[in-house]
Amino acid sequence: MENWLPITITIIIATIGFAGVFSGLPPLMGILRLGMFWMIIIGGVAAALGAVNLLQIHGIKVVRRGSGSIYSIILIIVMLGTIIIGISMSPQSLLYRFLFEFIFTPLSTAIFAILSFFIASACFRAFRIRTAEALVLVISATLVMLGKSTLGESISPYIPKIGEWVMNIPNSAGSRGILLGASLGGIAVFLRVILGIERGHFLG
Amino acid sequence: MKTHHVIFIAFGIIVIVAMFIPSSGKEASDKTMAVYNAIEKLPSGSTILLGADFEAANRAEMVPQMEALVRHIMRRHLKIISISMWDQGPMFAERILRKIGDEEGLTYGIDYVNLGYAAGAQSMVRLLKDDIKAVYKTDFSGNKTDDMPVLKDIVGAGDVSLMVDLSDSPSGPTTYLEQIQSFKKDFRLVCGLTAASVPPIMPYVESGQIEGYIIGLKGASEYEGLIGKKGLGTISLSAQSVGQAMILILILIGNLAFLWIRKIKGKENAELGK
Amino acid sequence: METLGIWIAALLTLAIGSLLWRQNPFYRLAEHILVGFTAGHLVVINYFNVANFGVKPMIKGGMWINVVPIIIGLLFYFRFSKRYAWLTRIPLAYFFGLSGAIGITGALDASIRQQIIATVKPLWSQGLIWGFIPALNINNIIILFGTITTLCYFFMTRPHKGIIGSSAYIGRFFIMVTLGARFGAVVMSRLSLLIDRFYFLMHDWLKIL
Amino acid sequence: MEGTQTTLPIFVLFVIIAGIYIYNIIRARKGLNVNIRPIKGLVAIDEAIGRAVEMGRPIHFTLGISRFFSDTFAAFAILRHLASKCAEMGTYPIITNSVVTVHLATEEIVRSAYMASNYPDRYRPDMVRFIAKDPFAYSVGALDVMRQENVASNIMIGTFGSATLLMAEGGRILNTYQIAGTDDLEQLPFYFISCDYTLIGEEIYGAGAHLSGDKNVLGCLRGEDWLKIGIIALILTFTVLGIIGINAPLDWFSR
Repeated sequence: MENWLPITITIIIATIGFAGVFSGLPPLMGILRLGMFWMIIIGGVAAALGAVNLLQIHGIKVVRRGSGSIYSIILIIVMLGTIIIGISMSPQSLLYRFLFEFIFTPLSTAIFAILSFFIASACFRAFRIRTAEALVLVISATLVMLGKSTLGESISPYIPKIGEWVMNIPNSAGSRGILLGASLGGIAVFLRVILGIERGHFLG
Repeated sequence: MKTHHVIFIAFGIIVIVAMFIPSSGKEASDKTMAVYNAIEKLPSGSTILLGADFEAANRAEMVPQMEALVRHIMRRHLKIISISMWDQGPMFAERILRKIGDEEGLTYGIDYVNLGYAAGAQSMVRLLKDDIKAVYKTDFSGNKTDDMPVLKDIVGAGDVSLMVDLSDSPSGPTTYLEQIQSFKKDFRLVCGLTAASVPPIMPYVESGQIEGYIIGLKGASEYEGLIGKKGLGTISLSAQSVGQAMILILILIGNLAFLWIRKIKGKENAELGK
Repeated sequence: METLGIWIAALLTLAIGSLLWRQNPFYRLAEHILVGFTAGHLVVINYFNVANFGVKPMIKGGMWINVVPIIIGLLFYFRFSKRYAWLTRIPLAYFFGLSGAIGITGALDASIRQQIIATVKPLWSQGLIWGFIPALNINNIIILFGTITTLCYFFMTRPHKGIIGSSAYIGRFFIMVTLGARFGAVVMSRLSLLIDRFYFLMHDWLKIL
Repeated sequence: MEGTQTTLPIFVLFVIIAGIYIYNIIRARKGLNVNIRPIKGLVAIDEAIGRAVEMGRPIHFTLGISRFFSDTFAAFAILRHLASKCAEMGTYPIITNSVVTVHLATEEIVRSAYMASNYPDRYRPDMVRFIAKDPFAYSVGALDVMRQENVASNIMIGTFGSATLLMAEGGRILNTYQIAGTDDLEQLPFYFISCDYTLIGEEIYGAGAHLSGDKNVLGCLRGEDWLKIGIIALILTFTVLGIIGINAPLDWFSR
């Protein structure tokens, strides 16, 4: 039961999906549309998994009273507070919008913003142009950056054009090769799943 | 105080100082013009599908773009149906649509609607292609979509005149292409993207699947120039330039220092970065 | 209210920024608030989706079939039980089966077929140089050449020798151009966020800009 | 339902792709020897272990925030290789994790690698540590561990999402010898600029399959190479046909 049931479900649903899309038969399409709608509900119901998981991890930390359990308490309070305010007052309410705009948004922007400092530091300390490849990478990055800034325009009117060209032509070519490879790889993973030989995708 | 602290402080100060340098927008690039023209040339009364597929973390790039695009669309009195594949986007869509909608004198539910978020990503979009109301039983505020005037003429997302996708990752436009355009070849897509997600979607632009894109704050500033409304995009231009120049200078100095150290201390120590 | 919000936002921004000095309690506090809110927000938004799309049509419209996806979704929560953890495989199986079929049928066209078609382009432009030399369309040639050599680099089961070897060598340079473009683009993105935060601190909070 | 079903070329494409994969998986499972091309990053991993042994300092390994998926299994194979080498050479590996299920699996891998080696007594439970779930919290925490333990080398197979740079640059500040690999191409440039060796994209699958000998993955890699050759051949054929003025096959394919 543990092993054959999930695989069987995957195979049945995938078969209906492929048959529906490739044949376009109305009864199959009807089932498929219902299946797609169910995904929205399943995804919605599953969304609280992350919260329950956090509650578990940090709950244990609080119970054990280890170092930093104060942060865990704060995390749990914030999480439950958000849920209670959001559900009882709706996300359009003034209080929720206040929390979203003045607490959540600045925090999440700031955490990404400080990455620019780490980029600056990495460029100085780590970015050694030892090989021709690294040189190509730097030149490409330079042209793309200058091409999209007023600095590049003021050095020469051709720089934005060259930057655009690097982005449009060689980058498209390389990205397309990568994209084709990745799409084929994705199909391979899926086939291994429906053949029941991909390990571990049911463990995550 | 270590080397990286010195770099952090120097970098921070230079970017802050650069923000005081006044900046003005330059002419728009071809791709930005393509987005502008796509919206400009739509016949009046057309409906636009607006994707708010970004997270709060990337609001710096996405919100100026969204404001400029929504203002342009609303000035032309085109209808907007806003959707989102991720949970944080609708919060911004709601605020911006309502604000600019009020300024332009449009009515919610008749001229524009924010349908909000639905889980399911790819399958959600595939279902949306044929039937919007099959996905969204209600809008983001909980109003029933059944008798909403803005949704009267549009059955599926594939029927809209144009989609404008504001996305902070390549997966946004890719999903709409794979799930809608693959089955409806006349589905037109233009995007507003964070700078970081432009290179990976370039193959789709080169092939013509995506008609045009706005790139990051620079693109937002160009668009602000086109519609004549200054915002963060334009204000940020000089700081953006100086910051990028600083990054390039740091790469250069780092490498020169590396060569210099290697010269005086011998190769071994330099490899270890000492 | 607005002023209070700006003060809170500014202090939280600075708390995150303090990581640049080193790991400290302010940073950890801010970080935990962020993680808590992110998880909470996801629950809130999805709660209304499930309620409006699933439960209300069920209770008011008699769409009792909606009970099935809700139960399937709830099976996910058995992962917290040791004994019944295997039940989470049922929703996962559903998920893999459907998103696989939907994802692949979509990707086959947009990400494989259209990409192949777009690579096949005329290698010559219209007209001749000096009346007799055909003008090559350099951009189309680079696209063709770059796509093929990049694919060659990712050959895993063939040694990089001979023609595959030289193609793969060139392909690596195309990959480097791509990575360079991505690096440059990410720098621009992150800088934008930094500028946004600085602008907030100086314009909205300190009002010096 | 108009516009819902796909066209014949798409169906043909699907049948060919699936057929080639299935054929190659069957061949590989029946014992066909699939050779993976030499991957420089694998040699570099041995160098990293050597460096740690020489300096008498530990070596750090992480899978990033990857959950159980293909890249995780490639990383597991590399970790198993690393753990047995460490056991033999007497250096101390530290593995930090951000996903609970992956954490449990890595614990088991390291323990069994030590038990299978000649020095099972060298195993210690604190080699594998759980840090935090959030990528940023994890990166900061893992860097703290690396600093306290004074690690010599840092091997990262998997992505950290947006925190990649934080982790890679942090390791650089600590002067570690860094090797990284991921199939997340958004984050790859950061590994490339801050690490000594980088495994690009599918190279990690190749490396993993080479070390673990997983027949299914090997078969898929072989099939993937066939398909890449097929795509290249298709592009070249259409181009040549276009030059001599025959457009019918491309028109059929674009239908």
